[in-house]
Amino acid sequence: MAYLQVNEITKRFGGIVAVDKVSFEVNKGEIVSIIGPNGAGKTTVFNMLTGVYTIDEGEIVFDGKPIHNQKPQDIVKVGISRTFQNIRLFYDLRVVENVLVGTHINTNYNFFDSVFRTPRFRKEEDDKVYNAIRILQSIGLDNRRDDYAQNLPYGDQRKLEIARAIATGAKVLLLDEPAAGMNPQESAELLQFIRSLKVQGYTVIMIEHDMSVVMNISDRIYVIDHGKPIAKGIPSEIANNERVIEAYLGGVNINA
Amino acid sequence: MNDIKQKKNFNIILYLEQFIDRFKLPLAVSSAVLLLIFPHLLTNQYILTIVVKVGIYIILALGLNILTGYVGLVSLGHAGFVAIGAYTASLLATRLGLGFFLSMLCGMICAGIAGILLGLPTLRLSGTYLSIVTLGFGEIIKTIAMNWDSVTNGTLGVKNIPSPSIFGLKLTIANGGFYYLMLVMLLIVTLFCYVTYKSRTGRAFLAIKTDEMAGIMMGINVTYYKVLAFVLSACICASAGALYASLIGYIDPNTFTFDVSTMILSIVILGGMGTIRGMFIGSIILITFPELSRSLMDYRFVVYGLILVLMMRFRPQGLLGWKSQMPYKLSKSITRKLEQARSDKQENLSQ
Amino acid sequence: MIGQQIFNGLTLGMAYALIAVGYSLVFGILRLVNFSHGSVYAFGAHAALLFVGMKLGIFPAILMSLIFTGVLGILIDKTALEPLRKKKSMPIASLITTIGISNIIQNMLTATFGSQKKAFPALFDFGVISVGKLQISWTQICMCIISLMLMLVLVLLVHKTKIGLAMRACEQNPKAASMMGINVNFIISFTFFLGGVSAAIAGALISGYYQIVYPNMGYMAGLKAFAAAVLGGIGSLPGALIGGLLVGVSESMAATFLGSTYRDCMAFIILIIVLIVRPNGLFGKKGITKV
Amino acid sequence: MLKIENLHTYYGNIHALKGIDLEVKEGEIVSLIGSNGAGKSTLLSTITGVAHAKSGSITFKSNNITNIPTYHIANTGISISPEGREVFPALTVEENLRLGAYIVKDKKKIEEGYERVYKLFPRLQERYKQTAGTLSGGEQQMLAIGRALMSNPQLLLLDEPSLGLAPNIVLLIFDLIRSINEQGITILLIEQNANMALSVSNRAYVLENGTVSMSGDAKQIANDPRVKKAYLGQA
Amino acid sequence: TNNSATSSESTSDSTSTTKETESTQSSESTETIKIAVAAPMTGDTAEYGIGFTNAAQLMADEWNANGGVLGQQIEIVPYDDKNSSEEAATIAQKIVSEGDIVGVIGHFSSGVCLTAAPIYQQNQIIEISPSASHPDYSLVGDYIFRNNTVIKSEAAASIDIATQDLGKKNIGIISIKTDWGTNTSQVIKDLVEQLGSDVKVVAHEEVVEGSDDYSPAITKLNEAGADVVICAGMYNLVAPVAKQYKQINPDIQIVGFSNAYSQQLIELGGDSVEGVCFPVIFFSESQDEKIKTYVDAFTKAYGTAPSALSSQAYDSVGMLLTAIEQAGTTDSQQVRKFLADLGYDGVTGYTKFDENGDVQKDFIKVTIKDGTFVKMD
Ligand SMILES: Nc1ncnc2c1ncn2[C@@H]1O[C@H](COP(=O)(O)OP(=O)(O)OP(=O)(O)O)[C@@H](O)[C@H]1O
Ligand SMILES: Nc1ncnc2c1ncn2[C@@H]1O[C@H](COP(=O)(O)OP(=O)(O)OP(=O)(O)O)[C@@H](O)[C@H]1O
Ligand SMILES: [Mg+2]
Ligand SMILES: [Mg+2]
Repeated sequence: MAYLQVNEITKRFGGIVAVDKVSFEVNKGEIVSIIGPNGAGKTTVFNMLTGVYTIDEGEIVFDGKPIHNQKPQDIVKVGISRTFQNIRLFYDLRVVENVLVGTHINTNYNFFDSVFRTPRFRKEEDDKVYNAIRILQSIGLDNRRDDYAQNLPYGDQRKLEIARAIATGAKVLLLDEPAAGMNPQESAELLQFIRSLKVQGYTVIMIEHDMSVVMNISDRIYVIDHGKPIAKGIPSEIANNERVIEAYLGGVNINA
Repeated sequence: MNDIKQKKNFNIILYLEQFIDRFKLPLAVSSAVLLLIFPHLLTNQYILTIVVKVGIYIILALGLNILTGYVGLVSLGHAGFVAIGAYTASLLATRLGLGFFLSMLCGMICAGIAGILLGLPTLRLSGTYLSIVTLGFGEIIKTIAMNWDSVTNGTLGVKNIPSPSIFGLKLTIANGGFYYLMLVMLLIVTLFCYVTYKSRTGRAFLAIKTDEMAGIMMGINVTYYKVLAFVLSACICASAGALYASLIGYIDPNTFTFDVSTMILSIVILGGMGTIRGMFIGSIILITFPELSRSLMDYRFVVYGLILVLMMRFRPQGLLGWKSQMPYKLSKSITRKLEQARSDKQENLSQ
Repeated sequence: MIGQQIFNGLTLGMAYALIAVGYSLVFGILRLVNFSHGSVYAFGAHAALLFVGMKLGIFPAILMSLIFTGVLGILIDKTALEPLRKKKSMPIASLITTIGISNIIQNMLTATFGSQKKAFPALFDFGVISVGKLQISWTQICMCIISLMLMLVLVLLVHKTKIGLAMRACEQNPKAASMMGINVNFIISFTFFLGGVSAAIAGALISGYYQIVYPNMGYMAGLKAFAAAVLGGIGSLPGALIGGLLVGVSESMAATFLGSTYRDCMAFIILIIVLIVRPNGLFGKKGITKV
Repeated sequence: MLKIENLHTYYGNIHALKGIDLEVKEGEIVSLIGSNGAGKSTLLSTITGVAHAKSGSITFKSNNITNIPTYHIANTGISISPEGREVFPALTVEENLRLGAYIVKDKKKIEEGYERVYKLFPRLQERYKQTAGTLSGGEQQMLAIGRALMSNPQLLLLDEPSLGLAPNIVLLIFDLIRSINEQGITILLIEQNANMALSVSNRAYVLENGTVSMSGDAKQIANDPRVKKAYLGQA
Repeated sequence: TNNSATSSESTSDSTSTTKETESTQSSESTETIKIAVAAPMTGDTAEYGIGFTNAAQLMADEWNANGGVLGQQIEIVPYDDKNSSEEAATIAQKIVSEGDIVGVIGHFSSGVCLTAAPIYQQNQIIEISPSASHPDYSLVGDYIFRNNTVIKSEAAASIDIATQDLGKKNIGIISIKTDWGTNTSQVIKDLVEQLGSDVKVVAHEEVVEGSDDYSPAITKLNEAGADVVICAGMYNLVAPVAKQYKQINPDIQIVGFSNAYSQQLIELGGDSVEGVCFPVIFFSESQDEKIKTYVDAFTKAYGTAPSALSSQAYDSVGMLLTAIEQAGTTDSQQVRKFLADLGYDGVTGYTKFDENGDVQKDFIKVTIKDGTFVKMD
């Protein structure tokens, strides 16, 4: 069985069926993209995976265990973390503190330790800060460590979201339009970074409309439209799939 | 022109912070000495009472600050927790003859339980909806105090609440003991808040305040932390309530009106919510002002209202409500480790 | 007796609803709990008293008080709240400001009128109608009719007119609203004017009913009306009406079966129960947060 | 038509615009490119009065509109599809569009506006009763653009209109830009998708760190090696 | 205490210079004798505190016109306690710390008095409350006096009016939920029980401040068949209750207490308060010459007739000053002794403190007729 297995999940909002029997699977260490027209239900799929929305039908199995009935904070603990389509940082906190919040679930001291500043507290806290700084270094945000998240330019904010997601210790990262608002040059840099994540053993599921990113990086691609799956395959197949071209790509020529 | 001014402003805060940081020790020692000898410098009982009152309100504000300043839940009913602390402690003291510290502890436990009872069902509520529920909580507690005659003595209140005593020594305003008691409690609460904020609990609080959903996605158990904040906040306010009851020596339901709740909230906001320093300045201003302005008579609270309005207008973030401009403090061991990593890397490169 | 008590409760509830409307109006546009509203209500009642004392005749006097109180509303916004909006300060700063304003208004009233209760002339004093054992005074009937009319006018204004649409837009996103050509500050001031006017109507009607005015009259009534507004779903005008009536009746019932001393917390108990079941009040829209 | 001279804007002590000179002539499409944080959105905010210009001037059709209140902007004939979409989340799609035409008095014109937008984005017509906050990211973007069209503007400011849109819709948007320009609407366009932007534009400005580092004919800019390297992702 | 001397140093310095130029009779270090009036000057009950202050000032002015006391002028210093225990405790500390205040007239409600009194007692400052009625108050200590009857005697007088003068048997009680109201209603119930005869309390309803709607309570009293209602509240309760009650039962008889005795009762209640009766120890329409001059002076100075409580404050100041004069010093120990033994004939009748510091007074029964207060016959 695949690492992450999604079986025919469905979500309805009133009369709208936002996600209609969508299934897919992701293997360990893969980069899988989900694409589709606007309003196809991609973000909704992420919301279901992370427990933000309860699913109406279907099941989600991760690492052999069903997770679709769990609370969002527990799903993070299982090892799935995400970024948001509309950036949601802790704007009043510094960059490094944002990442430290990400380490929250891996911090193993209790309230008592923190009040009495036990050695365990000091050690754990030092470890986490060090860890956070290393993550920032790897994503190229180390020089902005002391800034407040609010003052970062858009692109850096996206990076910080990814850093924060990594800090949770999750092995599966869900990235919702990570390249949105970046110019081609910046997207190219991001592409490199995501590749390096793969090398480090992360599994990435990505929603993205920028085909230069999607086609270059994905191991496999799933396409949904109006909540329904319409195609799946490796980038070159998708780029030439009639239905996908009609519903999504239009006349855009893809150099996959 | 304007922009230069702002630049300067910006620097002043940084300079101030650097200054305080550099002279931490002498500043701490001198203020400690000042605080310790204070009652001997000036033994006017009235002024000492006001000072103690200021201290009690600082504790109250520190308590509310956890909930409002950190977790971002605005409570308009903290008088309820104060009342629970004050009533429990003073009833135990007057009826069962329990000592001050034990009865205060019981008051804190009761308030903590009330905090859970209020916090749990209201988790789903946000913003105004939560505020009004806390307001209602305060009013309900008051009504209970007023009507549960057999226990609370109703509108007649609890009289002759004894002063706290340690080893048989009565701590009163007159002998300065009460002042030192307040000082010790204030110190404990301040330190407690400080260590809590500088830990993952504090970060979780702030995360929930800025973006609850994002916080959940970081694995923060929002339920736990919200309820924790309620409980901590309630306990701290209850301890101040107990202290307060034994200062005044008499409580009745009208001691704990909505005005008390708004007073605590005003201190938090005026001082600068989410800061510890702000609670001190806020309390000093808002508690001493009505005393200093007794001569205004009828217009006293008109002017008080004006002060609130004007302070908010010119410093809406609170008097001391700035964000630290100092770099994030790293402990020595981390700096060392980072240095180490850097030099390792360079070695690797050079090899 | 129950019938009479329910009816008493409905009248009282109408009074709360009248005050609650003011909270809802301002909240509906600024997402701000205007704590000065209770004092503005007291101001409205005192203004009416003052103008009645000038022998203008009762209705011109009330009209004058409506205008003055409406202007007070604008003044509050312009002097204290608009500067805060300009600075994009946290909402809680505005809340504290309104508490400060409430202090100012109430204590100014005390300083000028004295704290004592003063007599207010009865309005619509056409006697009492008996329906079976039920005794209904004309004052009560008129109060209900006027409240309902006021509510209807406001609902139509907010939901059917262009200025109402602009009001809702300002609440949602003031920045975008101004890009669309809406003068946000004008709309907000207008809302405060409406809030003031509704407070003055409430002040005159309720004072005319109980024939009493005093500076502190808005305190408890204000808190309960606020509870009523939230109960109904703050920002929703029909919600304010239903919330007010619910609070009024439950208070009356509590006073009958538990004793009058419990009535003050009745509003809040009902409120808490409703909010636990429906976190956005009876008519409140669910906050839209799409992730 | 729009002329900006030596414009300076600050956010507190951050100097975001450091003396911008820029001109948009009637009937043109002018695009503005630049990396993250260059100040592109700030320029639009300053034109619309959302951000405050410390010095410099903005003239539109020979009227000085520097720092005029934002709500006057719509009346002068400028409309904007802002960064971050800025829809009215709890209002319906239809109400959002209605607000776009707030300054339009003529009922018939408003009806025409609806028709035009719905024809352009059938998705919006399908969802005309849905509250805007629950729309998907791309749907919201369509709504923001549609709303900006409702007031029949003379000058249209578009801040990253293609952000978050599917590739086919992006094409549609650029077709749209071209076609409404042909109908006589002047356009100032900000895009990260610089290739596309430059291909539809007459002229372009490159913003770097709050200053104009380059300007000129769009084709010329597109062929500049530095631009190619920094913004077009081509070596 | 010697500590407080530091704080008052500056004042004593400046006054000592003026002292030499003016009268040198006094052996005190201050130029004026200060009497504090501590009562609510702001808030819901501000009218009472202001009434106290006015009455005290009037008395002080009269003495000052005759050369003051001990050759010094008398100064009334008002302190606002907002009728809150919290404030009162602070104020008591402040008064104690001032060091030059010879006595306190106040505070207003019993609960508040009970908070402040121990502080005065500890510091040996005389307190005379013109309004406290709770029995515990005067027990705080020997420096604590009241110029008001204790609840019990007044309640007995009210019951007497209801049962004897009005001849009713079914008593309803409506009381305000404050320390005073709760106590009073309890006392009424006890007394009625002791009466034993066929008189009974048919219903008791408590109401809270902050709402003007008394209809639920009234409906219940009416259902219970009360034919007379004893209303334990001030004028601001009696007037609306009378109004709302008479709408559903025009024949109801209402009996109040002396603190309802105020011109405002008539202004507020209008026709509805016709026939309301209550016992008072001060009656402003009295033909007594002394009272007449007092009422005239008060009305001239402040525009309204004095209320019963204000008049008790007026007499309280008189008693304190007389005691000072008799003692020949402002030393509080001495003054206290003379005050305790004093027999004072004031506008509120002849006053003599008993061993607790309480007073016994004769009641006059008053009712409202044609919009004025008249003695009942
Ligand atoms: N809470 C909600 N209530 C009602 N409708 C919703 C809600 N959330 C999403 N929808 C609808 O469900 C559909 C799918 O939305 P979703 O956000 O998943 O789209 P998407 O594929 O991420 O699109 P985009 O690429 O534009 O972000 C949309 O039509 C949207 O309007
Ligand atoms: N509200 C604000 N407060 C403070 N600084 C701001 C604010 N908005 C923008 N800035 C700063 O001003 C500068 C210019 O920002 P602007 O948003 O105009 O850039 P942009 O060119 O639109 O970038 P992007 O491509 O990311 O949208 C940046 O350094 C940014 O950090
Ligand atoms: Mg999406
Ligand atoms: Mg931008």
